Amino acid sequence: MLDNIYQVMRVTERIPEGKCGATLVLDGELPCQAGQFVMVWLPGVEERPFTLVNDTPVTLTVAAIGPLTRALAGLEVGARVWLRGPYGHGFPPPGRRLLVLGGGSGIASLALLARRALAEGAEVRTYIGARTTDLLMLPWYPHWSTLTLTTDDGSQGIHGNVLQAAAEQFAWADGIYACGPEPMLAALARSRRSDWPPCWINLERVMRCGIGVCGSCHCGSHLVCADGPVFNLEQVTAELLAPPH
Amino acid sequence: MLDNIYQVMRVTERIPEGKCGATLVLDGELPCQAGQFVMVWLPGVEERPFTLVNDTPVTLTVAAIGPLTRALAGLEVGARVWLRGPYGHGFPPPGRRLLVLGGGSGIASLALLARRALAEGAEVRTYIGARTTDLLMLPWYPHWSTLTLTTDDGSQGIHGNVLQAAAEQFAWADGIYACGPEPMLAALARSRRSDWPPCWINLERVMRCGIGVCGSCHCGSHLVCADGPVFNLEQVTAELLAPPH
Amino acid sequence: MSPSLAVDLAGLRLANPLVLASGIWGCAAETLVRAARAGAGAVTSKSCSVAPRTGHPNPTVLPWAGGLINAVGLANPGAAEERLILQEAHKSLIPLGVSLIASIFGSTPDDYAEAAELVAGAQPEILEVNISCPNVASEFGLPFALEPDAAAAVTRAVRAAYAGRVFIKLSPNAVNIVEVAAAAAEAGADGFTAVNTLGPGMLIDITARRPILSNRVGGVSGAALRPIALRCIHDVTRAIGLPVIGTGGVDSGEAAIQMIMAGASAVGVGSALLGEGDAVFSRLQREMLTIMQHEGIASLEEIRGCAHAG
Amino acid sequence: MSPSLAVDLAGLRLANPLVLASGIWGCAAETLVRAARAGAGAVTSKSCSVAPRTGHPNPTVLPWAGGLINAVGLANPGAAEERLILQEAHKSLIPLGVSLIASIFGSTPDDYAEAAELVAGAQPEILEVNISCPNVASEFGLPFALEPDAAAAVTRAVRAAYAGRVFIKLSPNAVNIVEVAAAAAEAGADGFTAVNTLGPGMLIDITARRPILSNRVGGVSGAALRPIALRCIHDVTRAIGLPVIGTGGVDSGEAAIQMIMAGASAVGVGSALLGEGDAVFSRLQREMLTIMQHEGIASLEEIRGCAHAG
Ligand SMILES: Cc1cc2nc3c(=O)[nH]c(=O)nc-3n(C[C@H](O)[C@H](O)[C@H](O)COP(=O)(O)OP(=O)(O)OC[C@H]3O[C@@H](n4cnc5c(N)ncnc54)[C@H](O)[C@@H]3O)c2cc1C
Ligand SMILES: Cc1cc2nc3c(=O)[nH]c(=O)nc-3n(C[C@H](O)[C@H](O)[C@H](O)COP(=O)(O)OP(=O)(O)OC[C@H]3O[C@@H](n4cnc5c(N)ncnc54)[C@H](O)[C@@H]3O)c2cc1C
Ligand SMILES: Cc1cc2nc3c(=O)[nH]c(=O)nc-3n(C[C@H](O)[C@H](O)[C@H](O)COP(=O)(O)O)c2cc1C
Ligand SMILES: Cc1cc2nc3c(=O)[nH]c(=O)nc-3n(C[C@H](O)[C@H](O)[C@H](O)COP(=O)(O)O)c2cc1C
Ligand code: FES
Ligand code: FES
Repeated sequence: MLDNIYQVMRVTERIPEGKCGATLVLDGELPCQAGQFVMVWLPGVEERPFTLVNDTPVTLTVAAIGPLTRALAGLEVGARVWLRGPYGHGFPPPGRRLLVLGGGSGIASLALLARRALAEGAEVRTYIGARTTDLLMLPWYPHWSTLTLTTDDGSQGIHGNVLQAAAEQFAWADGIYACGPEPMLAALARSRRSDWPPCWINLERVMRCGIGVCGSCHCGSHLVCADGPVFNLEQVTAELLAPPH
Repeated sequence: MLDNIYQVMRVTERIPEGKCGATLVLDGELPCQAGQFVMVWLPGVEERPFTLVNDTPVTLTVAAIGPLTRALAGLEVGARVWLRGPYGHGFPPPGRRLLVLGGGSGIASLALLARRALAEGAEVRTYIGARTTDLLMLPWYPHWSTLTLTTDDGSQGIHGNVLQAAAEQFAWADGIYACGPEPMLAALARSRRSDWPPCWINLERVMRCGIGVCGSCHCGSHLVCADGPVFNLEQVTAELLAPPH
Repeated sequence: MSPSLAVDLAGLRLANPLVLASGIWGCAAETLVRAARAGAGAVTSKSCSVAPRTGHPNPTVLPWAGGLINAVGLANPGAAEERLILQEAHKSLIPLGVSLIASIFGSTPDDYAEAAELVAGAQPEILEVNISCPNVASEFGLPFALEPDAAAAVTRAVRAAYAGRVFIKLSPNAVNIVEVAAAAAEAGADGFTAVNTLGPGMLIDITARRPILSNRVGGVSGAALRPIALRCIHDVTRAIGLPVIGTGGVDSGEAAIQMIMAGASAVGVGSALLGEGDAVFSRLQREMLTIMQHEGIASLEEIRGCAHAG
Repeated sequence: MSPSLAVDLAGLRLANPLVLASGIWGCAAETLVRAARAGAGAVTSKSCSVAPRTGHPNPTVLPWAGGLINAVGLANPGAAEERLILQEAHKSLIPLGVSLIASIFGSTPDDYAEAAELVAGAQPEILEVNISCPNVASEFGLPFALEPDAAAAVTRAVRAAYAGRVFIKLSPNAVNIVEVAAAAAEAGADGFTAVNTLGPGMLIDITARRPILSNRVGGVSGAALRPIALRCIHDVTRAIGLPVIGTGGVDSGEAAIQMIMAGASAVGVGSALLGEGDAVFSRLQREMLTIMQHEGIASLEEIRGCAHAG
């Protein structure tokens, strides 16, 4: 019996992401659904969940905000990364017209969805927002199809937030896919109208086990790691709109 | 994870075997090679190895010589028996002319071999020996094809032992299959001639684990449970002829 | 007549013996209630202490071939905050008829007593006193559950501070678990949860060349623990006439029945939520009923402790 | 250059670190030699006592989901007879360059000393002193390995009676294994085998409604034991500068390397013979070499105890 807890992979390419962090291409494969995640461990540092931006080869996009993410984003080509997973449930098969809305590093969780949908001939309209230009992630990604950038300070793209910028596309899409800071998702939940197409969102929580045991990632009665991280907006509207306790 | 250590079966039929014991037909199946065995447990009594006389339905022939075998042989229809296995390596596929030699309860280990060979159209000549009539086991078995009985006291069949009685058949057979008391097997090893066909024997040893771990069933460097209980006579000739220590 | 899964646990009636074990799911009211709705007969909250704790850094919980290994380090929001969680949970559990077990721990007997007083306001049906966590040894020294006197001291302090049912959570790592349990019984325990995690154990990643858990070691749970847990429950219930929540590696109806036969009154389920989530509760109920039907067992009381004989 | 598996064990050179563990196969000279030919670097005989013992009735050894559970009850032909077996084995082992480890046990320190003297004639390279069998508690009380003083008393007695290398076999069930090992080291041990079986544990058959083993309980070995064994080896080797044969659940080259990284000098293999027989030795060697090549490890010495750091 092998434990086989982690797979070890090496960085084969490092793509800087403005001031935010980096995208790391690794030398392994982890077949997954778009939206699934891996637990990434750097020995002596930490272990945290990260979306699979691609599964063949495994690709991670990392926003450097704390110890692990700074260490990861600073890795050189050839360095090793330890992964377990993929875990969780990804997005359901998309339709023909995807509206993709991402804020901050959240956009990473939508990349594989967009890539695969595009390869199937779907149309993808992507809106990525950030506070400033330097904090935009994955703007270079070739599979967004049409891409609109927004910045809170107007330093690049449309001045304002993603929801405002994409407002006119809600009627066009046959599926809305969103990820980003929780206030953005709460705003989406608040503005939800009955004539919108289905809305799928990707939640983030602090995780310990990643496999539905410890409970630390709960969002109401949902476990983000095991029931999500992808949820239908209706499933979690109550939690998104509840005051934090 | 289930342990599933034992399968529990019920006795559906009990066939007395003279003064020796009984043959028990159980209500379960345990697909096996002829010559494989099971560990049979009666809670509160003991656990010991027994050859599978048949696998569909599981059938055991028990010589009542000690606590477990007496308890087993006395079971009524409906009683429960606990089994784990099948274990060990059985006989290689036989040829067309089988010479089957059994002494005492050893004959049980040759029954399934004979049955299957007969069903394939092979000819089986069986010699079963015992000290007296009362100790003959499985003489009623319908798959011996031709059967010759021997008793040491001449109370039934040929007066004398199995090896003497079968002497003329060694040239006829394309495979010799023997099981019985170790002195009988040692005699076979001693009389072995280079023009005989391959000889296969079934050894018995006191067993604890039945699965090649504890070492208690060793015969020289062989483990009867895991390497046998069926051996080619050449493999174990040295051990059969060695003085016991 | 179809068999009944109902059991009596220290005077409480549980619709079925399955208890969500402490530290699995139980950090929030909503997840405790979800486990109850999914079929747990009782649910246990994550252990809390007087002072909030952040626990150990990751990796803290890992799956391995034999189950789980964890060193969460008793992360909890503190007993005062926990009381609010327990109160919220209790509101929803009462109409479901599912009992609430509140787990506490501390660093001294007085500390335990204070935690007990803090959660008492939520009126849990059982107060579970975790004296057996192997993952905080570097901070607190060896668990109280390893020593009869230490176990008795904690039990006595909690007993004095708290009027309700007190269950002491025992460790499979005690050299003589019966002596520990006897001391706690003498000091006023109403029952036991047996057992907490085993070890501690260590996992080493050969490419990283180091222990995986940030705490180096962690408690072993799941299938690997089951035979040890069965022995503990058998020995404790054979020696002492108090009810036991038999916990450790239960992942099938067969294993749950084994726990009852070993002498348990109820059966804790933790690691088995891995992979399957709270669906485990209905599956285990189904499997237990199938076994009972097949073996002609009408009630669990009928077989409780039957493995003591012979 | 291809990596080397050779190790030094208390001044002995083993061609590879794999050691046949006591009680597996080792009741006969022929099976010990067979394990050596199959690729063990050293082989350990079944523990023997001054007086012969028949052991417990069956069932005594059972496979379960996490490995094996056994209560053989130290069946052995007695130390005088065992000496003959050891002598016969030694004759064949010497030309193979494989070391012989003779295991003894007893009921008192003097009894151990007498067993040591009896097997000394066979001149085993190592005398292994089994003070940690959990399966004879009803007869002998708790194993000596659970208590530093008891472990020291046995070690001292054997040390006085026996001039060669003395390894003390430790128990994973000690509350503080480092204290036990330190006491034995102080009393003259040359090294340790860590660990013996865990628990004891119990299996219950739900249709028979009773424990399966005739002894009710038995020691747990195999995969379920591995994380506990790793922690024990890590802790003992980090604290004490004596060589350890790391034993418990090794069933892959990866697990063997984990043992070395935890600090072991050699690696015991027991339960893993289940299913695979002595082919396990060549498989484990191959797997270790593959890992070493892949990870750029030239010798096991290079990684021994590397998990202590960090
Ligand atoms: C399913 C899932 C997928 C994720 N995918 C990605 C990804 O692809 N790329 C990426 O960069 N990040 C992703 N994250 C978030 C990532 O796990 C965190 O960025 C990471 O935990 C930060 O680790 P750290 O050790 O660097 O910083 P920490 O020290 O852990 O955190 C720094 C700060 O961020 C806060 N924080 C940490 N984690 C979170 C969180 N999940 N939500 C809100 N605040 C938090 C902390 O409280 C602290 O203030 C994902 C999270 C989840 C749950
Ligand atoms: C592979 C294998 C297949 C077997 N198949 C059958 C079978 O089909 N039918 C059957 O009746 N028996 C069979 N046996 C033998 C059977 O296991 C023994 O008869 C049984 O162990 C006796 O158990 P007991 O508890 O009744 O008596 P015990 O008290 O164990 O034994 C009674 C007496 O027999 C001796 N004895 C026990 N076992 C053996 C043995 N294996 N060899 C020599 N002497 C022994 C004891 O020393 C004692 O003197 C088989 C044995 C093996 C190894
Ligand atoms: C991730 C995790 C966290 C745990 N936290 C606690 C805890 O806070 N308090 C406690 O008493 N037991 C805790 N335990 C132990 C469990 O309650 C239970 O006793 C143990 O896991 C054995 O049961 P199992 O094999 O069904 O998981 C924890 C176990 C796990 C796996
Ligand atoms: C069937 C069996 C018999 C054993 N007998 C002995 C023994 O006589 N003396 C001893 O020191 N250890 C004995 N052990 C323990 C092993 O030597 C070893 O320490 C333990 O099984 C852990 O290693 P493993 O997981 O590789 O089996 C026995 C183990 C088994 C499974
Ligand atoms: S991270 Fe443990 S349950 Fe989700
Ligand atoms: S009976 Fe245990 S090795 Fe054969």
